[in-house]
Formats: sequence, structure tokens, C-alpha cells
Amino acid sequence: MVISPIHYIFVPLVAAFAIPLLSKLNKELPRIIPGIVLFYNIIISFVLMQEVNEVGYISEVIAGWRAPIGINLIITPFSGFLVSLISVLGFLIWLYGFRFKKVIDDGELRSYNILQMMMITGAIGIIITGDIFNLFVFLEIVAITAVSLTSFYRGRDGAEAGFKYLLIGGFASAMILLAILILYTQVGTLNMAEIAERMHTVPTGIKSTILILFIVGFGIEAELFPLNGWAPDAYSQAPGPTSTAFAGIVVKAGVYGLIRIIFTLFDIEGAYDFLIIAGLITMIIAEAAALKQTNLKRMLAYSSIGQMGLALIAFGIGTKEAVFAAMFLLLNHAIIKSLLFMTGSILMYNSKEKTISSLHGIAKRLPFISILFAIGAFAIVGLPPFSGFWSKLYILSAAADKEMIFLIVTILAVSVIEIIYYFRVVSKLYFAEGTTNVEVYKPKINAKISMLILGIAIFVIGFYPDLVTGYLHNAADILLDKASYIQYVLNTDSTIQ
Amino acid sequence: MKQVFIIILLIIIGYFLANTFVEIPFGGNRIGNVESNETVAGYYLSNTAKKTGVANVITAIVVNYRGLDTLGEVTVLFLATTGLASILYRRKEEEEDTERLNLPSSRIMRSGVRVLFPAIVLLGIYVFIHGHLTPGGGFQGGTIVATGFLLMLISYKGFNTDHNRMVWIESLAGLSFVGIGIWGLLSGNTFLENTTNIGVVNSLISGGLIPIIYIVVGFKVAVELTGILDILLKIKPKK
Amino acid sequence: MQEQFNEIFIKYHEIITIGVYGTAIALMLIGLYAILMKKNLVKIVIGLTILDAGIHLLFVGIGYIQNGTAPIFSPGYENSADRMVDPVPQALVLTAIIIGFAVTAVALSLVIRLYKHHNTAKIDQIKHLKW
Amino acid sequence: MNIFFLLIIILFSGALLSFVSNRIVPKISGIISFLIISLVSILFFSQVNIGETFQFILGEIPMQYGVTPYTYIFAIIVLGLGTLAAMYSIEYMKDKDRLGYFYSNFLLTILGMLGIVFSQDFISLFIFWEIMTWSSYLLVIYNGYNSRNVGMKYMIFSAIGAYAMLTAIVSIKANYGTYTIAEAIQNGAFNFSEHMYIPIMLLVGFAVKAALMPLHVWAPNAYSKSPMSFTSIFSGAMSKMGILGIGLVLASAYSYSNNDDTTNYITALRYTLGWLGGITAVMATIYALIQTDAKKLLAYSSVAQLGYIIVGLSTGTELGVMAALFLAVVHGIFKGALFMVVGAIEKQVGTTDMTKISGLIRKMPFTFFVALVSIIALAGVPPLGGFVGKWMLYEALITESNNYFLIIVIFFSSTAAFLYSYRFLFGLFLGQEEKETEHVTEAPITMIIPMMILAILLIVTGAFPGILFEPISHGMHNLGFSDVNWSMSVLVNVWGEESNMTYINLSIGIVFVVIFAFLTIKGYKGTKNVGTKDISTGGEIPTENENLTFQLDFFKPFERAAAPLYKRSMDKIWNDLGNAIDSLSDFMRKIYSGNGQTYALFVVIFLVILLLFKDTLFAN
Repeated sequence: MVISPIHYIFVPLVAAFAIPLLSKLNKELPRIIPGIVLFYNIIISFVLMQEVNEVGYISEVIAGWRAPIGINLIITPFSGFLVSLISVLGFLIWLYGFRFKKVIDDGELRSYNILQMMMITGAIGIIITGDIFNLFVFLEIVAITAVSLTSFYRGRDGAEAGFKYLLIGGFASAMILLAILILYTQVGTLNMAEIAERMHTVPTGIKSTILILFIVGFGIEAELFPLNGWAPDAYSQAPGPTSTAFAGIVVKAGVYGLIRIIFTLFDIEGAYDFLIIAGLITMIIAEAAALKQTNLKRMLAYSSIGQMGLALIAFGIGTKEAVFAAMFLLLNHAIIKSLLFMTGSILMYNSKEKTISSLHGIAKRLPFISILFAIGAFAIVGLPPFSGFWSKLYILSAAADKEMIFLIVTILAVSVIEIIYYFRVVSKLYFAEGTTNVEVYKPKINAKISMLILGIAIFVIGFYPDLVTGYLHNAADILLDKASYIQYVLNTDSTIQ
Repeated sequence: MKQVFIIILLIIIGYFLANTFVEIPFGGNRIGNVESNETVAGYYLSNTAKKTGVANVITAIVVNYRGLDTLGEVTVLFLATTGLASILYRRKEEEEDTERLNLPSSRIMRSGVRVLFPAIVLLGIYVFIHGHLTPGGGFQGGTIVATGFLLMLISYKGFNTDHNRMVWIESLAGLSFVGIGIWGLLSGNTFLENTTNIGVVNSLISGGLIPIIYIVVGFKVAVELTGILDILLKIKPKK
Repeated sequence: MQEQFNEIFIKYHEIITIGVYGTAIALMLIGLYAILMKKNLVKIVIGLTILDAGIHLLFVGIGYIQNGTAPIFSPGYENSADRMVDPVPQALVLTAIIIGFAVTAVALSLVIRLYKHHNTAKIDQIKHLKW
Repeated sequence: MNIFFLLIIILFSGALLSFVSNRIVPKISGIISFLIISLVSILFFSQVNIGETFQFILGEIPMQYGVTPYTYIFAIIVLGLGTLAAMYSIEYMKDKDRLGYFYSNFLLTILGMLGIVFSQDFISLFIFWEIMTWSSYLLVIYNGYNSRNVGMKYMIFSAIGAYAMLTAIVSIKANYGTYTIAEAIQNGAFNFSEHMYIPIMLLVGFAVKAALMPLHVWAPNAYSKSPMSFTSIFSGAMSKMGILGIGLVLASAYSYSNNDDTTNYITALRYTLGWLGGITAVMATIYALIQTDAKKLLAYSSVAQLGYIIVGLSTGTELGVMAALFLAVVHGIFKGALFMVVGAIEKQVGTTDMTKISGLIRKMPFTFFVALVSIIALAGVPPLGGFVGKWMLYEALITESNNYFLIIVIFFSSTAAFLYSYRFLFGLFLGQEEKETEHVTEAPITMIIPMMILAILLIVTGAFPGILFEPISHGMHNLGFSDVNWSMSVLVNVWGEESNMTYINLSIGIVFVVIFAFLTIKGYKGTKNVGTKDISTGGEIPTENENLTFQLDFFKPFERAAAPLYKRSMDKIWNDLGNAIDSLSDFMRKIYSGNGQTYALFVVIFLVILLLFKDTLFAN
């Protein structure tokens, strides 16, 4: 059995269905199996990423029907990159969450592991599927698991956050369903490549209505401004590993969905400008809201929303350099924000009042966590030589090429706000007079390893960005080359390429 | 005030939706501007009987052409059950303090349900076994079976589902669905590929793996729906 | 009988169209209204299902073709593929319904949790997480 | 391996090493960092050839390292001062904790500055600039939580500056197709006629570090709150990085000014900068007068001195620029020395509040000597380097600019500088001894040595300014200015008159020494040491805790006269702005009301808005 994209889906499914049975065998198995599965994902990813970088596309059809008839899974360099990122992060998050104290103390472990693993699988599915309705199904997998995980802790607020998420998420699924419905009446197919091919036959009025419905639907997952009310609540109430996965994985899938819709499916010029405007508003409001937060995880959530706004701006600029920069930002954001959430969750766990101000001088007690948090904070605001700098530079450079000075100034002004609130936390961690004899919970070695890996990644990419730039350039080129995508999906007969 | 504002918003949405659907003729023979033989629907209608041996085109689409959707769907259900279990999770000691919600049910209800229950379950099983021939299939059949269990749950206080057995059925059904998919990958080229003999259209044993998958789905849906109902009913704290 | 139906269909096509689409869209709007106006959590969940129901109805509606039959090759009707209604929306709506069911189930379980913690089911009283 | 790389790697690994080593052997990281910086200095001055460049590609951006004659001047400041400060801080920091943290950031700051000197392209310039910024931020907040707001202000302004710079950099790339500094200048990136915002943004970025007027508010507090061994390079060397940039931009801007279009802009720019520099100098001087904390006094004085330098650069003439560069180097030396002096006092006495201590001259004679020499240089009194610079500056202003009002302003501020110089010297070292300072002893030898070296350098540069003229004139050639005639200690002005610094300095010097000796001998005989409390006025004997130091209300009348100026400080304006942004953001987050239904309403409103504007938004 050669490694092919479907392995991303059936391996976790087998594991998910088997876990309830295996948990009768041994109490530890439900915790260990997801790790094996997620590690296998990494192997698949690297095999496929190598391949896709040379070939350009990898397509696999399901049930033996060629592309428009059956569902196909397609890996482009861009999606291959995202999937690899998600796989690696997924594994690290598992490693981090393995024996995560509060999860064990509070809640049903078996469900937790299944849900966490399936959320990652759903996100991967969103990215690799080539069929619009299949995308919807995977989106729902993510939504259900995400909501359940948000309400995982049995405290009062978990359910509230979960309900908000569900309400808005229900909206999202309704909108996407409606959009798929109208789209189907116009093009008579559900395959994305074929939709893209036939899109020019759709009347403009209907086309823009479909696009709007899609934007609202995926915008909710990608945390666009007026649609992201659920996000800070969900991020702050979910268990630590889950909020890490939200920031590192789920939101990436949402953004990818939005980008796929706009870049591949539609050929509407205005959509790019819309992305810029929406991204800008999202970024400004989210960062402004982050400035005054008292809960660390909530602050990180707003910051995450802001970063996604920046990514959308970069995608909206639409040139090859800009798309490349946006991908770089996604990479950076995944790594850095995951690190921040991982460390932030542990910090918050040790804070009695769950506020930033109660973290006075905790660095003395938790030096390892604190320094990683500081590194993450430095990286996310884009200070060289950390990795966040490069993505910011590339985005600005791409914006400058299009003479968008106002955009540059706004992005940088927002960055100043970002610096303020991150540095406020860092200096509080290190320089406030602290109560030093408080009992603190120190993470176990597995969590430390996974955080350390992310920390090292920040440095490696920061010092040597060329490690990824070549691949990402290729990915950006292919993402913008819609014609070859259509050509490839529709005219290749062989089942696995 | 808020009400008026919201109604205005809804009217605008309604207007735009209506505007869109005006351009989609109801009952029209064509889909959009694409000739019907170019749509996937056209392909399915003209090729299903030949290529899959399934009389019910919808079943062919659900289970075979778009089998991954169905797998995803089953997964969604499975995850909903799991999620429910985690959201409404109770510790051992709390578990003892809760009991199932028992609505006061009349004798007529109890007697009627007792009579109907086997029939309903049988109907359900019939529906998912004949999913490839007649309207219906795994989901519909599973739902019918679950309805039978719902009736039992609300009318008999002492009726309890066997959790252990349900977990087994659920897991095995799921595993066999994926297993069939993997078997397609091993014996053919692609996941869920229908590599067995497709048989004669309109006979019970036809369509290769499609009816088997649908039966599996039927079991899974039935068990999962019952499980969800069971969990949701079991919320009443013991006095 | 078939002819008669055809005749009626053509004659009242407009009205039927408005009836089918209008009902579906009206359902969606009712669902939206419930979501936006009703304070009770359960009613909001019901609104969500009504919204879904409207969309499902639209799905089925667009698949219909004039004078169509169910897309099942019953014995003796093997060659009637051109008269069958579009099967794809029906297959999709099946999936959509199940997903809707799952979402509703999770939503209701959350409502149970919320009611237990807050002792109320009013959405505007459940806002501990804000700003 | 390439020498530039090597130096940077040595510094970087030194930073890591000093961080780690402190955990293994306590207190060793000071010595390590001193050795590392010395090694780097030796390697730099022996191995690096001016003009040599090294190119490589990082992140798909071609980068170029090298040293031009112009940046060489700044390398001298950075490495010289850095080595001495590292030596100084071994003792100064001895009793503090988090030494690993301090020294690793110290080395990173040096790395950043050295990197800026090396950078021949904007991206590496920016990278090193930011490294310098955040590592120095970490040092500013070193003294603890109370300094947090100071650090925050510093970081905010640095970020504003850096991002203004980044905007300019990416615009240069977009419009002129290069990141390399030399090519950008060649392609006319800084001519003001097209893309005027590029040079302005760059200037803003550099001006923040040079503490130019509206952007200076971080400086006084940041200078005074950070550890003194660091402040000596913070104020002495790091502010010069801003000068480096401003000089570069202005020099290339001037080189376009033969073009008619740009001449007007350039003139406007010169006036603006000149005035900003002048106002900075005056205001900072006035503020320096009322400070009672010696550190703060020096901090304001630093800002004022930087103002002079910018005035010099703004003249755009050979003499003016040369004066500015000369002042930059000399300022680095004497301000470095002065902060070290204050640091020594802080370490030995425990406070730098001038109302609490006085009469340290007997306790710390060497420190006093250094302070005296540096203050003389600062005030621009003849025999020392400061005088030469100011002389040149005045000459440049008088002869080649007809902006007489600016000259008056500069003169005024220069004169006012005497007042605070006097206060500093008198307050700390002269006057009666306080009881509290009885136990005070002279600073340790490793702290005295660097201060002494700096003091001697000041005397040497005063007598033979040619030592500095040589690298500076090379640098000016590099910037495109023709040269001022100079020899080792002779300047020739436009009228052809020679001013021989040796004669001027020697004659004034001799007069000074004679008077000094006379006063000392005469004064020493007749003085009787009394404490401040050893008085009685009208039969009243002051109690122990009554503060009667000479320093109290030192410039009270002046303070009263300048009161309106103190009321409206730039500080307040910026604070109001910050508060406004704060409350705006507080308002914005109210959008997230916490009610799930409201969020749903947002979604619907968003949908409706998009639907209503769909034709304008998504018209194809």
C-alpha cells in the first residue's frame, strides 16, 4: 500500500472507531493511539510534500470514479505545506497534551482524545479535499469536535463558550450549505475544479450572492471581524491543547477554505479588495481589543484573530510575492501562536484568578515556560532575528510593490499595539515583585519537549528562512495558476498520481 | 425597535434570496446553463445501473460515488455521540445521583409500544437492507430503528440500553465501514472501490459492496441515535 | 393522471414555484428570526433547525424536474433516466440532515449544561465571557 | 570564515556563553563578556579593511556587509566605549543578580550596534537595529518592575521609529528595486521630489534613537533608569546609531540638491531639522537644570547634546557636518565617562540624588577628576574636545548659514549648559560633606581605569583633534563632502584664517592650570571642614533630618522664570495620546458584548451589508 492522501483520513478513522473498544483493554491506550496516528500523519506528510514539490499536484479519487463524478482528494504544494504543518503541530499538541493535568483531572479522557484527533483530521480533510460538499462535511467534523472540546471542562463558562461557537458555527454551516446549493443549480457539479471551469457561465448577480454566502460561512471559521465573536470565548475556555489546536490548526483550515473559494473557485476581482478591507478591519479591532485583556488566553485569542486578518490582507494583495508572504505568515503563526498558547495555558493554570496581573514574577518559579513565552512574544510581534520578522517583511514588501503605503502604515501601527501588550505580559512575568512561595504546577517532560521543538523552530526559521522560502514560492505560484489545477484534476485519468 | 430592525434585515435577506431563486426555474430540465449531460447528475442517471448494479441512484451516490461524504457523515454522528458524552460527562459518584427522565406514560402507550417495537425495528432493518433497491437506506433505516428505541425509552422506566453492547456495535460497524474502504484500496486502486461482482440490477444481492456498507451504516446510525437519545434523557438528578 | 398533473404544473407553474421556494425561504427567515429574537436557548436551537429545514427543503426543491420520477430503476422502467429528478441534491440533503441532527444534539446537550450552571435558559443572562 | 560573520558569531555565542556560564560559575559572565568584547575589538581593528564587502543571500534578499570610512567612525565609538563599559561593569554589576541576563543582553546590544555599522543594505540594518532595540529594552527594564513603564515607553517609541524605517525600506525596494544602501542612494532614493515620504520616514526612524525633539520623551527616563554601566553605551554609543543614519540620509539628500526641484525641499528639510535640533537642545537643557537626580540631569544633557549634533548635520556644509561628527565622537567619550562617574557614585554612595550627597571630592578624587574633565568637555570650555566641536559648529553656523535666530538659540542653550554642569560638579563633589557619606570610599580600580582612559582621551582629542579629524574626513569623503582643510591641530576656516587648536588650547590650558593651582593652594589652607548641619541661623539649630544641602532649590529663580515651559511638556501630549488610544481600544472591545445572540446578529448584519453592496464589491 503506497502512501497516498487517503491515509490522512482512514487511519485516524480506524483509530477513532477502535478507541472505544481498545479502552476496555487498557486505560492508557486511548491516550497513546492518537499519538501514533498523528505521528503517522507526519510521515505521510513528508513523503507527499517531497513528491508534490516535484510533481506539482497529487490527486487521488475515491471509490474509483474519476474526478467530477466521484470525490477526489488533491494535494497542491500549498495544501501539502499546510497539511504537513498541521500534522507536525498535531503531533506536538498531542505530545503536549499527553498527561495535561487539568484534562485528566476534569472530564472524560477517552472522548477527549478521540475528539482532539478527529478535529485535526477534519482540518486536514478540509484542506485536501477537492469536492465542495465534502469540504462542508469535514468542516462540520471540525465544528462538532471543536464545540465539544470547547465545553470539555466542566466549569460554568465552557458550556457558554461552546454554545456561542455552536450558534455561530451553525450559521456558518447553513450559509455554506445554501451557497453550495445555489452553486449546484448553476454549474451542476460539486467538484471544485469543474466548478472553477464553469464559473464563467454563471450570471454575475448569482455569482456574487454565492460568493457572499461562502464568505460569511468560511469567514466565521477564519474569524473575520464581525463574525468572530465566538472565537475569544472558545479559545479562552477550551483546554490548553485544544486552544493551541484552534490557533494552530482549525483557523488555518478556515482561512484555507476562504482562500480556496476566492482564489480557485471564483474569478471575481472585487473579492481580493474585499479580503484586504475585511482583513484590515479584523486586524485593527482584534488588536485593539487585545490591548486591554486581563485573561492571557483571551489576549492570545485576539492576537490570533489579528494575525489572521493580516494573513487575509496578504492574500488579498494577490500577487505571487504577497501570497508567498501570506503562506509564510501562516507557517509562522502556526508555530509561534501554538507555542504561546502552550506556554500561556500553563501560566494561566498556575494563576489563581486567571488574570495576567496575577502572574507577577512567575518567571522565577517557571523559568523554562517563561522564557519560551518570551521568545514566542518576541517572535510574534516580528522582531528579528526571530521567524515572525520575515513574514512581516515579505508582506510589507509585497504591499509596497503595489504602492499601498496606507496599508503598510496601518499594519505597522497595529504592530506597535501588539508590541505593547505582549511586552507588558513579558515584563510582568519577569520583573514584577512576585509571591515566590506559591505552589506551581510544572509541566512534565513531554510538554517541555514539544514546546522546546517549537521554540527551536522559531530560531531556525528566523536565522535561515531559505529553508522554507523555496518551497513556499513554488506553492504560491501553483496556487495562483488556476488553469493548470483545472486541467490536472479534470483531464487525468489515472487514479493516483 | 430591535424587532423592526431585525425584520427589516430578514426582509432584505429574503429579497436577495428570492431574487436569486427567480433565476433558477423550478422543475426546469436543465441545471443552470450547463447541458444536462454534462452535469454529474446526468452521468449518474445514465450510468449507475450499468456500472454499479444499484437500482436506487441516490444510494449509489451516497454510498459509492460520494462514499467519502457518507463516511464523514457517519463520523460526524460518532463524534456527536462522543462529544455529547464528554459534554454531559458525569463522574462515577455523580452518575449514581442521576436517573433517566421518565415521563408518565399511560398503559395504552406502554402496551402499544410493546407491540409496535419489534415491527418498527423490523421495518428499519428492512429499509436499510433494501437501501439499494427501494427508497431508503442505512440512515433512514437506522433512524427508524432508533425511533423504536426512543419509544421504548420514554414509555418504560426500566428499559435500559446495554452500553457495552452499543459500544461494540458502534465500533465494529465503524471499523467495518472503514475496513471495506481499505479493502477497496487493497484489492483495487482506490479507497472504497467497489471491486466485487456487481450482480444483477434489482435483485437483493446486487451492487457489490454497496448494500453491505449501507447495512453497516444502518447499524451504526441506529446505535448512535439511540445512544444520543439515551444520554439526553439521562439528565434528571436523583432527589 | 400524469397528463393532468403536467397540465396543472404548466398552468400554475408560477404559483408552484413561489410555493416551493417561498415556503423554503420563509422557513429560513423564520428560523433566523427565532435565532435573533428569542431569548430562550431551546427556542434558539429550534430556530437553527428550522433554518436548516428551510435549506433542506430548497435542496429537494431544486432537484425536481418537471414531470419527474424518483431516481430508482424499478423493474420495467430501466430506460427512464431522462425523466428522473436530479438525484444529487437528494443525496446531499441526506448528509445535511444527519449533520444537522448531530449539531442539534450537541446544541441541546449544551443547553442542558448551561441550564444546570446558570439556572436559566435566557441567552441574555448568560454572558460571563465578554470583552 | 568571513571576518564580519566571525565577529557577529563571536558576539552571539558570547551572549549565549555569558548567559549559561553564570549558572555554572557565578559572577564569571562579566569577565567573559569583557574578554569577548576585547577580542572583537582587537579583531575588528586588526583584521577589518575599510571598503571590503561581503555579500550573501538570506531569506531571498541579497545582503551585504562591509565597513565604509563613514561607518568606521561609529565602529570606533561602539567598540571603544563597549570595551570600556564592559570592563567597568565587572565591578559595577558585581552585587546584582541576573548577571547572565544582563551580560547576554549587553553583548547582544553591542552585536546590534556593530551589525548596524557593518550593514551595507537596509534589511540587515533593520535586523540589527531591532536586535539592538529589544536587547537594550531588556536592559532598560533590568532594574525592575518600577522601571517597567519607562521600558514600555522606550519600546513603543523604538517600535514607532523602527516601523517608520521599515516602511521606508520596503518602499525603497518597491520603487528603486534595491535593498543595498549604496545602490539606493545612487538610484536617487532620497531625493525629495518623488516619494518624499521615504527619506522622511527614514529620518523619523533614526531620529527616535537620536532622541530628536518630539520623539525624545523616552530618553531621559530610559537613560536614567537603566544600569549605569549600560547607560554609558546607551547614551554614548547607541544614540550615535541614530546620528549615523541621519547623517547618511542627509548627506545623500544634499548630494541631489544641485537639482532645482529638490533644492527647495532640501532647504525646508534643513531648516526643519535645524530647528528641531535647536529646540531639542534648548528644551533639554532647561529641563536638565531643574533635575535633582544626577542621572536624570545627565540624561537630559545627553538629549541636548544630540540636538547640537543634529543642528550640525542640518547645516549641510562640510564644516557643519564635520563638527557634528566630531561632536558625536566626543560626546560618546564624555557622556560615557560621566555616566560611569554617576555609576561609581551610585555604587559607592547608594544614591545619585544631588540633594542628599555632596563633598565627595575628598572621598573619590579620581572620580572627581574624570567628572571635571568630562564636564569641561561637555560645557565646551576650551582645552578639551568639546570646545573644538562647538567652535566648528558655531563657525559653520555663522559663516555658512544665515539662520541667525538658530545661532542665538544654540548659544543660549550652550550657555545654559554651564549652569547644569556647574550644578552637577558642585552638587556631587564640592560643598560640605554630608554625614551619610562619611563611609564612602573611592570606586574599585577596574571602574577607575575605564573612566581614566576616557578622561585622557578627552584631553588628547582636545589638544590634537586631528586624531579624530582623520577618520572623520575619510568618512566625509565617503559621504560625498569635500574636505575641510585640517592638520593635526589646525583648522582653516572660509576666510582663510587658521585656528590652531594647540595654541588656543595650550594658552587657555595654561591659564586654567595656573588659576586652578592657585585656588587650590590658597583655598586648602584657609578652609575648615564643616557639615551642612553645623550652622545656626537666628538661634535655630537645624535638626538631623532637615535637608539643608546647597543643592536644594538650586535654580529656584530660574525655575520660576521657566515655569510655563515645564507645564506643557511633550511628555504630556504623548501621554494624552496614549490614553486616548487606550480608551479607544477599551471602547472597541465592547463590541464583543458576550451575548451569543448579538454575535449572531452581527453575522446577519454583515450578510445584509454584503448583499446590499454586492454589486459594488463583487462586480466583475
